[in-house]
Amino acid sequence: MIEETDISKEGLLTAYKNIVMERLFDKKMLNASRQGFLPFYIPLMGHEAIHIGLGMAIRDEDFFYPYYRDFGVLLQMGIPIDTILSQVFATATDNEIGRDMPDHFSLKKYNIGAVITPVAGHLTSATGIAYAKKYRKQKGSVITTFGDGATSTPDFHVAMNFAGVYNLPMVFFVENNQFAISVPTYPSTDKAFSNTYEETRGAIYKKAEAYGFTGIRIDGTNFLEVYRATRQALESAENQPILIEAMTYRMGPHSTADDPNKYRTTTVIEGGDKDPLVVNQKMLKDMKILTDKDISSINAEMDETTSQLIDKYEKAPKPDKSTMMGNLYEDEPWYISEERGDIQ
Amino acid sequence: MIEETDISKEGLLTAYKNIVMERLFDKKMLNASRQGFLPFYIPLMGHEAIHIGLGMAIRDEDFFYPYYRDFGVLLQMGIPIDTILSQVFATATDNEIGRDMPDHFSLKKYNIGAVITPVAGHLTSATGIAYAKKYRKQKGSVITTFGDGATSTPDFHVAMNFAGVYNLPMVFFVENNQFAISVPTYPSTDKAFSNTYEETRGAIYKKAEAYGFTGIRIDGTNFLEVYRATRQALESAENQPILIEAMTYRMGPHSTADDPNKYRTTTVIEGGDKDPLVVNQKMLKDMKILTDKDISSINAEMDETTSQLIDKYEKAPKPDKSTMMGNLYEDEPWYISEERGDIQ
Amino acid sequence: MTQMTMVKALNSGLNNAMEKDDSIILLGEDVGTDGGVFRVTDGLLAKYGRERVVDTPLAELGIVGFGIGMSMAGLKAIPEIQFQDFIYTAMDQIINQMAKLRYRTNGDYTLPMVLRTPYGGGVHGGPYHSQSGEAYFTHTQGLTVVTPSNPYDAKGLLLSSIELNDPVIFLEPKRLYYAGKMDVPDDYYKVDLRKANVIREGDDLTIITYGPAVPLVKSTVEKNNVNAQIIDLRTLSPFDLETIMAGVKKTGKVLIVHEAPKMFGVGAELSATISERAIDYLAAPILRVTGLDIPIPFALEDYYVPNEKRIMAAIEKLLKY
Amino acid sequence: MTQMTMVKALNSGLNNAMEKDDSIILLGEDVGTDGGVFRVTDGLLAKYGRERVVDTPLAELGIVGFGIGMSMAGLKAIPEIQFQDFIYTAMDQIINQMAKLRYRTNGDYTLPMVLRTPYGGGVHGGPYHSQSGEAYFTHTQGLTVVTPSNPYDAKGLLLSSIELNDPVIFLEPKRLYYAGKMDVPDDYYKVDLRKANVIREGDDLTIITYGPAVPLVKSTVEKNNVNAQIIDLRTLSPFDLETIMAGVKKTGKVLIVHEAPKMFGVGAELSATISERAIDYLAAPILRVTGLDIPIPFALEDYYVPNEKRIMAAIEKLLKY
Ligand SMILES: Cc1ncc(C[n+]2csc(CCOP(=O)(O)OP(=O)(O)O)c2C)c(N)n1
Ligand SMILES: Cc1ncc(C[n+]2csc(CCOP(=O)(O)OP(=O)(O)O)c2C)c(N)n1
Ligand SMILES: [Mg+2]
Ligand SMILES: [Mg+2]
Repeated sequence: MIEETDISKEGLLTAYKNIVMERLFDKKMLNASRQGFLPFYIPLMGHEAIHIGLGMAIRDEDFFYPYYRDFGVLLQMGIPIDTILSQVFATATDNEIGRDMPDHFSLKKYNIGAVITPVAGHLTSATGIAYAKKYRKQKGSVITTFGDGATSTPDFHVAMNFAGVYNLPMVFFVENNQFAISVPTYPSTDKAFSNTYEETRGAIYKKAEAYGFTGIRIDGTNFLEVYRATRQALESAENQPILIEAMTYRMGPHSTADDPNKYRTTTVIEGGDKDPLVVNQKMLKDMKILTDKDISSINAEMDETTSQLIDKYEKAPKPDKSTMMGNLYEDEPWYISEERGDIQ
Repeated sequence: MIEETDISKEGLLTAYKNIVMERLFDKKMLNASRQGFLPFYIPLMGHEAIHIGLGMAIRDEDFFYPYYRDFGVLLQMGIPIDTILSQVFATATDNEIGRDMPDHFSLKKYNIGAVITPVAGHLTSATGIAYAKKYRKQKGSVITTFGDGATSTPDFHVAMNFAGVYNLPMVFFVENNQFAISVPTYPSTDKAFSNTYEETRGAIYKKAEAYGFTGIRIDGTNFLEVYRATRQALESAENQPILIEAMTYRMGPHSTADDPNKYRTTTVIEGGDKDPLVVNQKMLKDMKILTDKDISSINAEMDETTSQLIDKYEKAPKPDKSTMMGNLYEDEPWYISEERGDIQ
Repeated sequence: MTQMTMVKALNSGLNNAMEKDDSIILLGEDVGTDGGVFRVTDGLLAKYGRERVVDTPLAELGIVGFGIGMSMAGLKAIPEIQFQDFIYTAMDQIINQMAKLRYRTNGDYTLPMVLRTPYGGGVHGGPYHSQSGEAYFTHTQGLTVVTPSNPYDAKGLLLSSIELNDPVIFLEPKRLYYAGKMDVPDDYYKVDLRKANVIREGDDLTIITYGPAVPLVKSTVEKNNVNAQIIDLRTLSPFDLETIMAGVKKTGKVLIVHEAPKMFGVGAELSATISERAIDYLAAPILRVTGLDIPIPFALEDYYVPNEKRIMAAIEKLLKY
Repeated sequence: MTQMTMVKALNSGLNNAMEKDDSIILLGEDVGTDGGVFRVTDGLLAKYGRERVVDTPLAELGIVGFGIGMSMAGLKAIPEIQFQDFIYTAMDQIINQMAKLRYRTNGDYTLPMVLRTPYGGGVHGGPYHSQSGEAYFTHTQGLTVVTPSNPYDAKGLLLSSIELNDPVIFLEPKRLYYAGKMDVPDDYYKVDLRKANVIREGDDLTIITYGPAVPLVKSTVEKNNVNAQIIDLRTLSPFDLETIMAGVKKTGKVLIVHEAPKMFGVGAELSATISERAIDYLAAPILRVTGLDIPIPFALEDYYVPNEKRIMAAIEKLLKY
């Protein structure tokens, strides 16, 4: 039981608000997607504590290379909500002018890498960024997030190995929600899984040893635990890389394109004991940071805010087709100029 | 000190003869290469005990997927020397009609995979072969060899992970000669290495744990230790995959294309204490299997044999250019037939 | 006969083949329990068990390499790559092992395997769920590259690919997965891999196309009453030279339409081959209408792919020439 | 000015660039202590230290990905792939990250980096030390693909590539690494990436070629007194359309020569582009003389690559047409 903390009451309340906001955004965006306002969306339910803890832990001097399920981290980092939602709704004002999928942020000015769809495709880039930091003798570390499924990829191995060999300021952060899409992370006795192979036989956090550094496993449903472990890792990484495996459960579908009932019986449900929203509400109540009254007023406030924002972005203008040929090369080739004439 | 053994005296003598033969071939082929008879060659010095031990351990029911530095394994396995040398000298009688580089054997009828140049490019194939064995409920295991450098590749990780996940009858056998080409395997205090990065920070045999199975390290300069560990592994692999790291030292250059003096001071020299030829000679003498007289008569015999063979293959006819368009597809496309006319 | 979508036809083909031959193994991410993200392998796990319908870890390199090993050992692997966009970590296995194994061993090892993967646009998936990378494979000596344009061909070409004693890249146009139903035999049948399909006769020009672009070309020609011959290639490499040359010599005007980008793409080889052999028959330049030479932008995919307007502009240019 | 081989010229170029700009980092297998298997990076470790000349583990995926990260962070990475044949495990990084980063982020990230690799035959290295895979890169939107044909261009094009604010695939014809020396300035200079080089004027036909095939084309033309214009492309993508079209319109006959295989190769796009735009200027079919469409056989490499006989046969066919 956490009794005291290194974060102000205000900070804890903000964190809680962001958890609530993330949850509400999630539900409403799934809805928007069902109604056709959003062609694609990546659900967040189950990842809120990880996201908010990460957002709290990352410092100005760190570089963050996220994956596609990290919307909430940006919220807590204080990235303007308009910046975030223009991307998710692929509007004309999006920093990427709607070129990439929802949740594929690219925000260089905030030290955030360009999210890439191919799973783990950013891990070697992240280590290269860490190398640059070390070469330039800059403070801070690079933290990169990815899923449990990603640990099966070539990129995971190669990035971990490079981090070990060059002793890079790297925090590898696994958001272990126990599933890739339908493939579970570990062997399971659950009947629903009995017909599937698992992603890996070794516990993920232990894989760090193969590369000569440390791995730890933490509770990914408790944002304070995530915050503390991550902040400490960001500090220690300046001396040696580290792997963090944060355990949680993907409460929703993988994306708006699949139906989890096909391959599992959901074991963590909304409002249940292990729902991060419930876990952290209870914790903050026990810490006397949050009252029942706060809970309902925050909920009302966030409900209002998120509805208004989604409404605004659903209606926001989309990028014009005249934008689509630009910025492939700095110096545009002749055939690109010619093809501008083909856009009709 | 080994006092008694499960192998007949005759078997031990054959093994010793093959070690000598391998060493003599190696020296003579390097020579042939310097004189231009062999465009390319991959030196074996330092790997003899591994090769002969492996060749003794592999059973008829096993499948062997070698890498490019495994000439000697084939010798000991009893593959006809003519089959081996036709490949190395790329003659018209080569099973591959000279299409691949020296030491890139392909011998399906002996349950030997097709050696591939890209480092570790055969590892996932090897696991697929193991899967087929398991699916068909066939006896035996698949053993695949590769170098220390190969453990840095994507393929190593992916193949190890698949082997763990499907619990395949796989023996991963690392011939750790402490170098990739110029890059050492582990951090070294030797001054000659102080300017290089190392391939890995974790000990190779321990990497197996990341995949949920066992890794062991053995002395790769002692052919009996290699034989015993490998045979046992081939048996136990039917229940669970295993990784063996056999320690030795690459006494020569990486290939006929490089000069090791550029990047290291050779620490294991011919005739020295750690030279596998010396190690095993001494061991067999201590075991009273081998006398000084045997040593010199075997040497003379092998010198004669290898010289004659090399002489024969240096002069053997090369494949005719009329062969070169065949066997790309089973059913030859029109453009291949047309291009036959272009060969002049 | 059953009315089937392309997905159903492919599923039916896999089922027929697996029933007949227990050496066939399917493998890939989510092909088992989930039945494939596009449902092509739906129901096959239940019928054939987890030894033959293998859910794999998230590693395309492994999916391909594992399949190669199975086929080297006498099985017949049918790996699935969830989206063609994700195939590139397996490129080394495809180019260096799969495509070259027969040649470099002079047939000591052969490699009957079919690597299936959905490609092209249609799901508004942005730069990484919409790629048309066929040119990477057609340029790789040793591969056979096949792509169907309708449910009947999909099943028949898949079964022929499975019977081939060489590696096949089987590209499934996801745009057409659910684009319509068609009468498809429930039983085993084959469509010749080495024969292009003249899906429409015509005299004024020859349009060469394949896969996802075929229905668009057909509807454009029909709607605008163009007197065009349409050739659906079916197999991109090695392509059916004879049918193409017969068409070109007859009409003297050629339009190539595909969804993949133009530069150094499949259309370039078709154009080069034709003009190399029949320049004196050509009454007009060979034109190409293709996807744009940019990554596929998420919000603007519809402007990226060829459309009726662009095809008609090219046809009119050719007719007037 | 010093008489330099291509290897020396490249080494000199890297040295000039690193001297000027401490954000440049070289990385790759054996590039440091060993100085590169072909010695292109010889001596640079001693001069610039192990932080800037980085020996890497054996993982091409990592070499490229690591380089991308460095360049994203404001450094300028120059990764080396030891042989182009080994680049394919990095294809996902090249196609999906390197080539698309600027476009998909609309320039939020740009990626100045030069990926160097030796390609083509010349060392009798069989199927895996001799490949000419340029078509895989030219077909990838977002990449600039450059290949020099002599020591002077090698250095000048390399320095221009290093200055470019976009990713470059720099293909070094290993056949020409030590094929001869040439006067090369010791100082920094550049050769325009977007300009092809007309290395010989002529009236009867235009031969378009690049990289390893250039000296062969030149000597063949000279030896046989052919009145041919020769264009050395230098940059394969985006290629210099203007120079090509000027040549074609002048001579009306075109031969394309490259060492890479023909089918779906670089020559196909050149041929298609030309015939699309200038069919009425063409007095003969556009011909291609290329490597054969098979993997490179170890023992018979010399029969694989284009040679004088094959080039002259094509020239004669064109001249007679
Ligand atoms: C290389 C690659 N293969 C397949 C996919 C399709 N895909 C998208 S997400 C995903 C599962 C990823 O699981 P995990 O890494 O655990 O992350 P999670 O989505 O659970 O957060 C798959 C297979 C992809 N995007 N990239
Ligand atoms: C993918 C790939 N990259 C680079 C090379 C070039 N190369 C050939 S062998 C080698 C070193 C391999 O070292 P190791 O695995 O330790 O085996 P060893 O040669 O020492 O037996 C390298 C870098 C290659 N063949 N394949
Ligand atoms: Mg997951
Ligand atoms: Mg080694």
